[in-house]
Amino acid sequence: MRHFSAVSGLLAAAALCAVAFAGVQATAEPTRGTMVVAVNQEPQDLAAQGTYKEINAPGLRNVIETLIAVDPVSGDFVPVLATAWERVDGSTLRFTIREGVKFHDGTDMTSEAVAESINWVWSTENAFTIQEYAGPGAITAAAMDDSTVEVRSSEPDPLLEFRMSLNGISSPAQLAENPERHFDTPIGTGPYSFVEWKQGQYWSASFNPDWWGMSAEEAYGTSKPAFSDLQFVFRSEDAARVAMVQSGEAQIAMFPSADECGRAADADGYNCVTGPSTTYLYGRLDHSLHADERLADPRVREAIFSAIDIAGIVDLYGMASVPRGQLGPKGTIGFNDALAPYSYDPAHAMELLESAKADGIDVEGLQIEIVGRDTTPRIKPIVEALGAMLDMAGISTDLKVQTPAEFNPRVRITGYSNEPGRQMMQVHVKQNPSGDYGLLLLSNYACPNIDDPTGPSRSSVYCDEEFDAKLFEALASFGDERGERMKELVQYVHDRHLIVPLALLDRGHLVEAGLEFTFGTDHRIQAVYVRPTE
Amino acid sequence: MAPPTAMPNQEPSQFTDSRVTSRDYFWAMCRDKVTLAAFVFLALLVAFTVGAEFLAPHQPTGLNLRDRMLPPGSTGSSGAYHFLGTDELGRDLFSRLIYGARISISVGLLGAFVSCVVGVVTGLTAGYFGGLYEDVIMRLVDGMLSLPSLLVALFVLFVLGGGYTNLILVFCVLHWMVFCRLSRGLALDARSSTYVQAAKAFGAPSGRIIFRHILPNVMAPIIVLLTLEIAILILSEASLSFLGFGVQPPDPSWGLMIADGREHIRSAWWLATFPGLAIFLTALSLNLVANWVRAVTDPVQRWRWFS
Amino acid sequence: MTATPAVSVDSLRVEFPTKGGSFVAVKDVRFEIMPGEILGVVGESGSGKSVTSAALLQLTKFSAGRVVAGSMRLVRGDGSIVDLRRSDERRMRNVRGNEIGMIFQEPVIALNPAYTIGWQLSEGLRIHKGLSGKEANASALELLQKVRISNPKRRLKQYPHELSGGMCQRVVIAMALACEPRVLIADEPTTSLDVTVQAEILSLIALLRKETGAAVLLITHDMAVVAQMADRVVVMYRGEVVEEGSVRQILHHPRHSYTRALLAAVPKIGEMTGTDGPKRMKIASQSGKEFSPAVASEEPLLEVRELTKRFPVRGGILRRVVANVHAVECVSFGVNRNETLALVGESGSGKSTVGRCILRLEEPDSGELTFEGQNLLTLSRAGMRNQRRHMQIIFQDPYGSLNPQMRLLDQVAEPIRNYRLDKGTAVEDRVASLFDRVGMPRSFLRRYPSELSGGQRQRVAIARSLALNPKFIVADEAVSSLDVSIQAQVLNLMMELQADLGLSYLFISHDMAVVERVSHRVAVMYQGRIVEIGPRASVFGSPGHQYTKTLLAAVPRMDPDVSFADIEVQARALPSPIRSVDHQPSSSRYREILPGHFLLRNDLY
Amino acid sequence: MVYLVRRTANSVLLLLLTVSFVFVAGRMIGDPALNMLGPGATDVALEKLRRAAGLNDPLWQQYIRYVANLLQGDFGVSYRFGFSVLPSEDLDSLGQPVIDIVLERLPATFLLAAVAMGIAVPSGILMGVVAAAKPRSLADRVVTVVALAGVSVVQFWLGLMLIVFFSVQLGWLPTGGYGGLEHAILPALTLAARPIGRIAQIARSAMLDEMSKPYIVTARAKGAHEWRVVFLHALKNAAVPIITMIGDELSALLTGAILVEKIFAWPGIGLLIIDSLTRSDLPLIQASIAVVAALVVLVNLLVDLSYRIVNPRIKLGTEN
Repeated sequence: MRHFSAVSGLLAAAALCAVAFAGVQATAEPTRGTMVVAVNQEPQDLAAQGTYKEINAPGLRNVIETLIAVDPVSGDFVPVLATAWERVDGSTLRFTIREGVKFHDGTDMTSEAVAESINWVWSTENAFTIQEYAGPGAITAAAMDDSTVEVRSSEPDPLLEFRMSLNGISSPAQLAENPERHFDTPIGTGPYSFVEWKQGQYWSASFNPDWWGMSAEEAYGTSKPAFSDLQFVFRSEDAARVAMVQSGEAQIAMFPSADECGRAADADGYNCVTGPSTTYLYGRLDHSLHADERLADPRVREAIFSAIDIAGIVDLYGMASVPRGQLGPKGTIGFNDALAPYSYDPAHAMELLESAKADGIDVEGLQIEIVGRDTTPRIKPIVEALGAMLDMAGISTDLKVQTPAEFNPRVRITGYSNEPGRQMMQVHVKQNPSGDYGLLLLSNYACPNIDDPTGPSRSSVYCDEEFDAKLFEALASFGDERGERMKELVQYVHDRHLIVPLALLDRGHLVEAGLEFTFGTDHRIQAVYVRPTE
Repeated sequence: MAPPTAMPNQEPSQFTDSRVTSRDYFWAMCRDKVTLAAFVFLALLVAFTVGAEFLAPHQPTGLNLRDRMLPPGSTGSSGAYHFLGTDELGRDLFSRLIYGARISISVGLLGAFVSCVVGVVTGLTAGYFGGLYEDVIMRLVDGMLSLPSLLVALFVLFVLGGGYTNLILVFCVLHWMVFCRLSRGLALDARSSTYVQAAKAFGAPSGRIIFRHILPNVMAPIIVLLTLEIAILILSEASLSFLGFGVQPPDPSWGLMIADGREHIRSAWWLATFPGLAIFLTALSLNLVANWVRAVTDPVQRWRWFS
Repeated sequence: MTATPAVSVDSLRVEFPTKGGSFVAVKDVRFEIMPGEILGVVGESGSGKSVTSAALLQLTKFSAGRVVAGSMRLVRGDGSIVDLRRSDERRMRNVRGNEIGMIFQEPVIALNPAYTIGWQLSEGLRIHKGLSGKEANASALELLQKVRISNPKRRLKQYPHELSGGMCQRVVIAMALACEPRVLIADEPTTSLDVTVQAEILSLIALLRKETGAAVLLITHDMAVVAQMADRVVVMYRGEVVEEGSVRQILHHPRHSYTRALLAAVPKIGEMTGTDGPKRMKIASQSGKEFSPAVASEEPLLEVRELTKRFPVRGGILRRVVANVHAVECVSFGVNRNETLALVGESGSGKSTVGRCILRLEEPDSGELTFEGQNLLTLSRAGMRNQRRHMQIIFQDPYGSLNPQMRLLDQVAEPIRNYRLDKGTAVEDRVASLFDRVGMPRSFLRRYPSELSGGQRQRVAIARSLALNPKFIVADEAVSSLDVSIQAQVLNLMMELQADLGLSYLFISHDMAVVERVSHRVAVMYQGRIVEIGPRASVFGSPGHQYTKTLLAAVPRMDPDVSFADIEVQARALPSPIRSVDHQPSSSRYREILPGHFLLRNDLY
Repeated sequence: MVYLVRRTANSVLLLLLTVSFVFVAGRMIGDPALNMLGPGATDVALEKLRRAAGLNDPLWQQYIRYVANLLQGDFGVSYRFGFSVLPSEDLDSLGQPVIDIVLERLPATFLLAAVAMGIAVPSGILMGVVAAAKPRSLADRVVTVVALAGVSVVQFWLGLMLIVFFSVQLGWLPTGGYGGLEHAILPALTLAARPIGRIAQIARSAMLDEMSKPYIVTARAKGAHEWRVVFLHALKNAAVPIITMIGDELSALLTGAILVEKIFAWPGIGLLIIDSLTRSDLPLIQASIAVVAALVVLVNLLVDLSYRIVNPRIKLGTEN
């Protein structure tokens, strides 16, 4: 493999010389061959809407770009395909579109094209999975003039900028001519254009010499692509991805275990680059709906929480930090500084259980089912550790790691409403890229509404009208007021022991030595941020 | 019709045709070091499996996050000695191997044994009685045998969900045919053999002929197959557990332990290596024993073992 | 006779390693064979005769046997003399097939089933003479013509399984002759063949000896074969040569007691001429008791009428019956009380099937079986089970008919237990007395079959069949697999039991000489039918059917003056017993040629 | 011919039963629509998919439709490839036909099976023959233990060990993935362990059987060299059980390479099956199992036919 990349590197170098003699912008051309990235799973599809969720389509942002993006360091929005944007009102944003940008199919990125693309992605008719980040209203876009696009939400939406950082802009010409190909042949504006998707193996893209970023001086365009080609190789085995970097077959491996990341420091040939992510690990304990009534007792819930050594879990998971008694990291709008991590106190847990028992609650009969989905990384030791912890506090458990086929229906109210009263703690990994508590509270704590097809809180097991009322007020508010309201709600759910935050996950990648890797906008792997060290 | 005057190279078996006693078997085994080692290994394994509570130095489940992934031969924070090190939850690997043996081996034993009973009963009766009954049974057996068994097991477990009981159930459903086919063939041979004809002529009822006359005479190949099947099922258990369709955590099955350890194959090599070795040695020992039983009960080559 | 023998063996000793140390299979054997001479080596199983021949070609080493002493000198084609014992493998390969040819006991399995006859025939030529494929093929054809095989050209392309046993033996002989060896070893060349085929093969060997002038080492257990074939005879017993001499000398003036005993134990065809009933063998009976064989009564016990048994052949997509093997076709006979009816015939004649049908071990397709006035075929399962008490069977194979996993006591006791005739220790007592009856020591009661010799096993089998006090016993080739001396003892035992207990036998056998000795009446079977039936003296004395005549002519006689080369046995391919489904054979019609002596009138050919 | 017709008819029936079983069993679990789109999918998207895929119809209707399509060679379209979201309700135009997906994966599996068998068959036969030539000799013991080790090893574990040693430590071979022959070596070696062992075992015992048969003595008595006796005379007769075993192992390779393909990320049919299981892509599961079962049937048929070539005694069925 090494051998081959060397060969293609030579070829690239030769091409470079030729170009240099031709006297064209030689310095902008990629100097390296193929960058192979070992990713943990094959995308479900490569549709433009997939840019919102890296887990679905790793690397897609190299092909399809968004209007704006979140700076990984400052957390601010930065321009990408839009050069400027402004709030018209609570429900409207106006974007100024970058000029001279072309899609990979050669068509121009006009304001109409952008509007059409946005409408496609957010269409409630299409009901793409991006709807999980939909706001209170329906999003539509319209071209105002050649360089201006207005995006409007049917309800006031404080997070509209965030939502616009999610949606990829792809060629509307493709949608018109060849709509099926939209899902497996992405046509965007990015530094790399899509080449092929070998199912079961990899998908690849090659450098786009017409990329607008080659001449643009602002946004992430300041950094130029160093590789002529990208290849995203699907390896579900963790060890296999690590081995690919170790053997030089891949330049980057996603999601190494903490151990492997730790070993990278001592190893020749590769390093581990870590950075914070917006991903969190939590245990969702059944509450109001279809739950065993014993779980309604606050002492039982607190006992369960106290029995869990969260620091231990974080240590076990590795590359993670202990959450401060809440699901979001510091800096999130609504972060409650007053909260401390849930304390680990098995003795206290036992006392609480004793007291509950004294009140006639059948504590002995309690058996918490701890369930994880087998596609979640490192889920087995986590589930086993949780089980052991509860066992040590005298709470019996039933551990399960299930396939998505078994697990998924049990997550959603429509699925689990068939089950008898449960006493289950589901262990999930979720992302909150918005930097705001709103979505997080809505999806995890609001009453799930079976009848609302696009309702975002379908995976909640908590239903509390008082909380919901406050939440919707908070969601509609802006600025500091928003932060305060959220803070209060965070405290509210914390005290009720609804969801135990287990870890805030860091993100790490193994990177071949000699490459300098920085997390791209929105923490994505973007080839423009991978550069050979001098 | 002709006197069986032996060809020269069969002659020796005639000379040693006196009865082989259990003592002969014992000495034949002792002379064969490899088989002896296999027997000793299996005996130890059984002892550990039965007496896991007394012989395992530590609890197989639980949690000790301070002593995570200690290498073999380390001493934990509480002073406990970990012969084979600890796993990522700080549990003693050796103890888990011992308790894991209980699960892996009981899956293999139960699965193989139940399949054996079902298969042998149907096979012997089908071979002995013949007719439509045999046709139906053998059609079923041939059909099921031509199915890709791992795949079907995978699919059935995918539908039913994994777990100890389901695993054994699936193994029985997918493995009885092997015994059935073998014992049907043996019964077919035996049916036309003279001693069965004789038993028939002397008024023995069918049940007695099948289970008192035929069964003891065909026991050797069945035992060989049973031993091999135990090994095969232990391996299958490992595969299915590895894919997440087998035994569920926190039960320490060997397959699961490899699956858990593979993520740390480089940082904590012992996690995947020892369970893998345990399965390998168990399967190897079972195979060696089966091989030996086959050799010493085979009329053509047994003489070599007693000379 | 030239001065130098083609082969001379001296002080030969062959050992095999066993768990109890070395087993000496052959010791101190010496003999010589002159060119053009046939040396007969005769002996019972375990006498070391086959090992001796294998040792000559150093084939024993492939089965761990070691030639530990002696010399085996061979005169080679170029006149040089080599000691085969001291020859290396390379030289041995040159000798094998090239200078010494070998013919084997079971021709069908001595040929490689995976190659054509032509390939196997020419292999020796390709190895030793370096012939090309074409030349070798031509020679192969020539060889097949030499052994007088029918349709030789076609045979070249056929596989062994497509040929009958006799034809296979011709091929094996042709193979042995391929390189024109100076010595031919024939190891029991006809033992597995039917008697008519045996005659053909033996006369072929005799003829070829004349044609090629090769020295022949003929190994056999059959005294009569030796008598008619050999020039000189070596008698072996337990690995040693007990006597050597010219064939006449051995036959007429045996010196060694073993030779004498052996000769006495052989039933000789024709020696019963002039007697009516059976006669005991002239050997010392084991119990020491003298007896005179039973005289048959006139009272019928078993009546078989138009018995027919066909085995279906299935085929086609739906596995329908597409043809039938007509195993037994319209067979009728009766057996009287205290009588022995012999059923003789060659392999495939259906004689065993008749026996098994009578006991309903095989369900007959049609016919009538009357036993003591009871129609057996209309009996229910339970009824039949009850009847089986009175009808028993002794099988050919004493190794197979006893369950190797059960003690002898339990095996003999089993019928008693099955019918609940006795209980507890009474069963054991009864078994013990049965053991006494068949001359088995009681100490064997708790042993297993593998600890017994063939003769002992057959005695136990007889004891078991007597356990229920039957009136009628089917003896299906009951003595065929026993050595002659043992055979004589068992025959005497059977006759004695008949005299004492009033048994009736259906004595199924292929051996005309034995049949002549033991039976009151004889039925000859051919192609599933009885072609001739009548009193023994009448059938043997004046055979009426062509087949019976052929059969009798083919039996080797204990007479060196009758050479096989002179016997004209016409070879006839057996018509296939497989017939289409709608084939309806005519029923058997007989004509009485002498009192009680019937001949089949149907045309079978 | 008659035999072939009967075998094929039986096989087709068996395949149909298998597919039906998979179909019915597959519908008994979970909600295919939800599994396809994931727990984050909206109910609108789910409902749309259910409607389009006919998942709301009674099971028997779905089954009849399925079988009817199947008989025309139409296995349906994948739930997975092409859409996780539903732009139109015309599924056939959107989804990739599952049979195409499965067939696309076959070459990879074939390549792997071919390389593995290419390693296993010659070495297994050679080992078995060498062992049988001198029973209980040192060579025999070594072969026996090596062969038993081959069948006793846990395949995926062996694969892991090979990766660690050859790819990571020594860096000689790629860790996995699909490409040239060098990619196939490690997975093929892993897969070959078991067939080597089993072929060596069966070759040994079949050769032992054959070597004790009378025709071997005949061949020796003809003066044939021992290698001629072993390789020309005995081996051809021992071929039937060996071929049977090769057939069995080939079937196992075609179907049982799931774990090895997963470990080495080899995009064969095994990986496809495990992927389609995790994603509950029922049409794909059905098609893969059907294709794999068909392959097994085909292998068995080929094995049967080859018997006839090596062994003239064997007639297929009882035609006459």
